[in-house]
Amino acid sequence: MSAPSATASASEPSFLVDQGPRHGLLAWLTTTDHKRIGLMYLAAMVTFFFTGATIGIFMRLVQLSSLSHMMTAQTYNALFTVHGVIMIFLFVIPGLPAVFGNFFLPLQIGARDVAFPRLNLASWYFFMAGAVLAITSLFTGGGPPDTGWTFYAPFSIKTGTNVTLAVFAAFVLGFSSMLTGVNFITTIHRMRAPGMKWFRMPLFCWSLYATAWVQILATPVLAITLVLVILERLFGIGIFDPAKGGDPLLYQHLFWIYSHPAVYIMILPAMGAITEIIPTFARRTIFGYKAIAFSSMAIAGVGSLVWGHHMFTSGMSLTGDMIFSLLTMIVAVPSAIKVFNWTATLYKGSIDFQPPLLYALTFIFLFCIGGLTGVMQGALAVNQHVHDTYFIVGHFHYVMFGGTGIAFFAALLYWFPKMFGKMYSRKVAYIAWFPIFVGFNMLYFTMLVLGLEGMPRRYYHHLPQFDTGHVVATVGSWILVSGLLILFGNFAYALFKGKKAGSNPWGGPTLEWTTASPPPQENFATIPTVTGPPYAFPVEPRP
Amino acid sequence: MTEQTKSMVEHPEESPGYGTFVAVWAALVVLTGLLVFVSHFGQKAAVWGLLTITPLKAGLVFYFFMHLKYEGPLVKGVVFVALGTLLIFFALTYADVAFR
Amino acid sequence: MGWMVEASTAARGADRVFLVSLGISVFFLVFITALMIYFVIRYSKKRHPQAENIEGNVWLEITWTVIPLMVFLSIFYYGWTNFDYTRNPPRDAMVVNVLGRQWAWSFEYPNGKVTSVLYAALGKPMRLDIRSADVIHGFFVPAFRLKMDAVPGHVNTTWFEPTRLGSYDIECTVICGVDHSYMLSKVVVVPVEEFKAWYFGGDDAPEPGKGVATAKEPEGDNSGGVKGEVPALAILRAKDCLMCHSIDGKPMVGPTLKGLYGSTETVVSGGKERAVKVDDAYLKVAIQAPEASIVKGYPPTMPPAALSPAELSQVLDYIKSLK
Amino acid sequence: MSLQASAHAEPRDDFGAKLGMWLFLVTEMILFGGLFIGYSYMRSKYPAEFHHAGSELNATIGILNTLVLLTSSLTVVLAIVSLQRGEKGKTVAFLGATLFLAALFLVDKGIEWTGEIGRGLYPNAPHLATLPPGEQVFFGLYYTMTGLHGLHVLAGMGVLGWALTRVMRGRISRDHAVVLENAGLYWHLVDVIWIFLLPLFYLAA
Ligand code: HEA
Ligand code: HEA
Ligand code: HEC
Ligand code: CUA
Ligand SMILES: [Cu+2]
Repeated sequence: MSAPSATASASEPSFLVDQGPRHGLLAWLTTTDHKRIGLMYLAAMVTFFFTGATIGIFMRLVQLSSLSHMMTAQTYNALFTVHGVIMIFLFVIPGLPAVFGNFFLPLQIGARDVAFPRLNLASWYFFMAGAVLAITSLFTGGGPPDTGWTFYAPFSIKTGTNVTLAVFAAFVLGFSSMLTGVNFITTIHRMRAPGMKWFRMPLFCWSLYATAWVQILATPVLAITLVLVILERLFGIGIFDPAKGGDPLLYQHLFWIYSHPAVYIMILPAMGAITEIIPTFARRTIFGYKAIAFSSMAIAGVGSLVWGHHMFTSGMSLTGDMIFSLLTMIVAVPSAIKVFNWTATLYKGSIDFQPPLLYALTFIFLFCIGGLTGVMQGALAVNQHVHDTYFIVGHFHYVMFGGTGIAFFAALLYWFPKMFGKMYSRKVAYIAWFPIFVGFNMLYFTMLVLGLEGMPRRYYHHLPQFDTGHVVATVGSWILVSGLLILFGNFAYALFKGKKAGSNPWGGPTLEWTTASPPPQENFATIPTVTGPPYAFPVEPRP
Repeated sequence: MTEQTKSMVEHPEESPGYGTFVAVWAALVVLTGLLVFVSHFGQKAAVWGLLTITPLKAGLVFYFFMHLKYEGPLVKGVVFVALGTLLIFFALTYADVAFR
Repeated sequence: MGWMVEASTAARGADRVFLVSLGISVFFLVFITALMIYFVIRYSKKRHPQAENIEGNVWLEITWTVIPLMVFLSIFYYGWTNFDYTRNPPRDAMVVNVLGRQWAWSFEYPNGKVTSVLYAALGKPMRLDIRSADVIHGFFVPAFRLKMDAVPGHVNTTWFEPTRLGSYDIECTVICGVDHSYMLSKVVVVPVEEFKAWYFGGDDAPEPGKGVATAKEPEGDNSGGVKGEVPALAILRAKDCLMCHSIDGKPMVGPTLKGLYGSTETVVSGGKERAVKVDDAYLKVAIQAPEASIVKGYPPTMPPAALSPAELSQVLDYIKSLK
Repeated sequence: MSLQASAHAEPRDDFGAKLGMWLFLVTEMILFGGLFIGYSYMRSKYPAEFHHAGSELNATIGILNTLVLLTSSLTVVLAIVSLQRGEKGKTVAFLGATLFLAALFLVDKGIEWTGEIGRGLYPNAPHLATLPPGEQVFFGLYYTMTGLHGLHVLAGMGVLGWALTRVMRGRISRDHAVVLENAGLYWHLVDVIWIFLLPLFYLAA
């Protein structure tokens, strides 16, 4: 490897060992170490994911039959709202940047920490505060919100449920996301190791950089929109309330100005993680480094221009419809560029087919389905039919779960040995893949078909003609669950009983693999000096 | 810190004295007066005043009070990106509003 | 799309756009997946021990930027032309005012007839001016590939021209409260003559479409009751009471009206629970100012009913008769 | 381990701190930007009503407050100049003046709001409900935007007050100026936002 040979001396204790004056839980809760904060996010996020997923399973049970009465309609409406809010705001948006970004951004650019370590900890507290508020909103006031995660006015200002608190929770979570963005941009500009030029940065860092910009440029719009909803509910300011001259479409514009870019906050870091995994296991340099780096920035940029594609049937002007549909098509191009470059990176490699690669390729497949359905519904004539049906539900589960979710698993499989110094069972990781893949497609592909047939989303009760499809999907969800349980069981087992992993079990080329597993508190004994590109193969064997 | 980032740190140390800022302040006050004056000539003039004088005032604050004049390209770029983004948000919202 | 009915001119266009974009998508998906699998096998560690470091190729990058761009832009254009069609109603279209409200649709024809099922004549364009009385609803007819939201404060317009006789689902697609998923209705497409007979006929003209596939009547509507009660029942149906109330004892969105009179029940008013005996006075309030006291266990969602005094007394008598 | 801890202390990065502050200001600009989008959306929908409702506001107080805030911006920037010249006494005085002006602004604002609320011009007021819809929206926006701005003034006072105590204790000095500079940046942004609010609401008529 032409890049650094800096190593941490084996004697240094890892960051998992308390080194300050405080010990135990307290040491974790007051830490400013980016790695510990990353792990704290991980713990929180896995919990939220399972909570949200369990709710998803319940929703599937309701849909088993058109006569199902296992819960009231009100409960069902609350469930999909809470499921959406948890999955979006507590899992996929913060997901990769907060966990792997925090942990690996400083390691990959050869820094000791992020630019503002204390702000970083504060972000975690904001995140947890938001989560606590979100949970509180379920049990207080008028009960859990029933508006869907989109909180469309004027329903959200009229319903008696506890929208105010839920929306405030999302506001606090947005704050956390914004501060993380500020932190990462500053870190990337200021903390790169000597010789780490912009085009020597690993592509994961590029994707985080692009994400961070979206975070600070789009999130404030959500914040103010949510504030307006709260004021509307508390004081009746009338901006979204048609009875007072307000306009519900203004709400939709403001909401999607944030929430469309937010989907790229979800997917960009995921793409970044995939970009790390593929060259490592292809044992060759990435194909089209600059194309991938620029396409991240392009997605972030153009992604801010397409929000109107969620409003094609809302009565937006025809000109608006046309412009937003056109821009939607353009934003798909950089994603296509990435897919082609990933595929090309496999060409003439020397492929070591390990679990992370399997999951990464699965990501590409599922993301392509999600992305291509996205393009289809971006076409106006098609959107008019599939908007707010299960086709949309299928689309976004493919991109969010098949995309970001699977990428999250792939990243965990890839970096787990570095984070914990333990290796999981690779065989079990392969075994888990089958039910995940089969169940996933049974569940969500069926949703695409249901949507085409005209099954609207957010329906407690479906018409009898959709029974078959719903049964298939529900069975799929059980298969999926079994796979996920195997996968996470495997991690849990490895955490306690796993074999020790070396500092570079995969032969990875980037800086994080040059330090010990798990890394020492200071990351590197001496700050490395970078002399070459990030994906330089073959990797020199290390002692 | 890399070589290139170091160069960005260097911004002219000799910052201007009290006089410059008082002058800027005076300009701001004059512009405010102008804005108020202009807005007496009906709706149209008020809107034009709003669209021209106000950004000018904001620009003065940014440029001098907030030291943008003395910052390197990075900070200038950050502000530029923010304003550009806002402009785009406006423009695309108007793609809907203006053609209803 | 054999299993999916195309029942309007726009449906055919929309499906064609869909099939074209589906074809393109399947092609690219299969292509990329096959390539990935091939590479993984062909260049596995065993078969290809020494990797080649290829850093990129400008021409390839340009190719796979420009080709997808072209493909995407043509999908856009194709989709746009068909969409534009559904947003520009012909001048001779009949204009029907569609009103969405929690949780029912109603349709007002130019001659003042109001229905809860949309009747349309085969081959005749019909323009819909869609409004909402409360929150946002979505007017969706899958068989027409047609969707338009009902947004309070706005009038959204769309149109269709049915090409097939039959009765098709209308669904609400925007979450609008508890009974969002029950906010259903039908479009009944009938031959022109039948439509005319109903449209120009008097108030007692037979509802069209009885010969066609049966339009699903609102549940609980057993209108074949005793003769003398029919006018009151007609009022209940016309005012959409039957969307939420049954007269056969089955609880729906709201409590059933059967056996209501004279019973004692718990209501919540001003945050406090109290027991009331259902008499005329209570019923009057319950119907005209429903938000004043809410029957325990039900959502506070009943809209105040606009009934004339005469209608009200008819309805009250009718409720009394429902033992 | 103590060695480790000291190794952890990165060299101080003033420019990094300033960059971070600017990025934070970007979020503030966009936050208010969202409101400005809402304002212009509604104004293009109800031009006449906005025109009329604007005349209900007290333009004199608005203009006065503009002058107050502009001056407070000046005093902050002068405080920074004096800090860089090592004139601690002046710095303290300028910051004190800023805080005074900020408080004055809030008092003015309070008087103004009280007046309008007294005339029944506030959200959910029975009188407001009788006005045309566009005017109701105008007042909704007016209270939201000036209220949010007022909160920012309060926050700015907090930050500047804290900076003031640090100047007095010598924690902020010629060589440790970045905290005060950042506090100043924040204050100027609050000023800039007001510069926009003035014509939008008070001079709209
Ligand atoms: C991770 C999240 C994520 C991502 C990445 C995307 C990506 C995309 N999304 Fe999706 N979307 C959501 C999450 C996401 N979306 C969510 C949550 C909703 C619903 C919100 C709600 O209402 O609740 C939604 C809704 C949504 C809608 C609105 C539907 C409606 O309600 O009517 C539309 C419409 O245009 C859309 C389009 C797209 C497009 C064009 C992309 C593109 O970026 C995709 C680009 C990718 C590819 C195109 C695939 C790879 C490319 C190739 C293989 C090249 C070859 C292909 C060709 C040449 C054709 N999305
Ligand atoms: C990343 C995001 C994400 C993920 C991963 C998922 C995962 C799942 N979702 Fe999600 N979904 C959304 C985001 C996501 N969803 C969003 C944003 C909406 C829109 C909400 C709205 O309309 O407002 C939505 C809506 C939505 C609907 C539509 C509701 C409707 O419109 O009527 C349905 C219906 O079936 C559904 C189902 C599921 C299922 C079955 C899973 C499954 O994949 C889950 C898999 C199951 C598991 C992973 C469970 C494994 C473990 C256990 C069961 C054990 C539990 C153990 C402990 C708790 C200790 N989701
Ligand atoms: C959108 C649904 C809906 C419609 C339409 C509706 N109701 Fe109701 N109604 C309810 C609900 C829900 C309740 C129970 C909550 C309450 O008391 O307000 C209710 C309660 C009542 C009650 C009191 C019942 C009791 O048990 O005390 C009466 C009487 C009644 N409705 C009559 C009518 C009449 C007459 C109409 C038509 C003119 C009508 N409703 C239309 C939903 C509806
Ligand atoms: Cu009406 Cu959903
Ligand atoms: Cu989108």
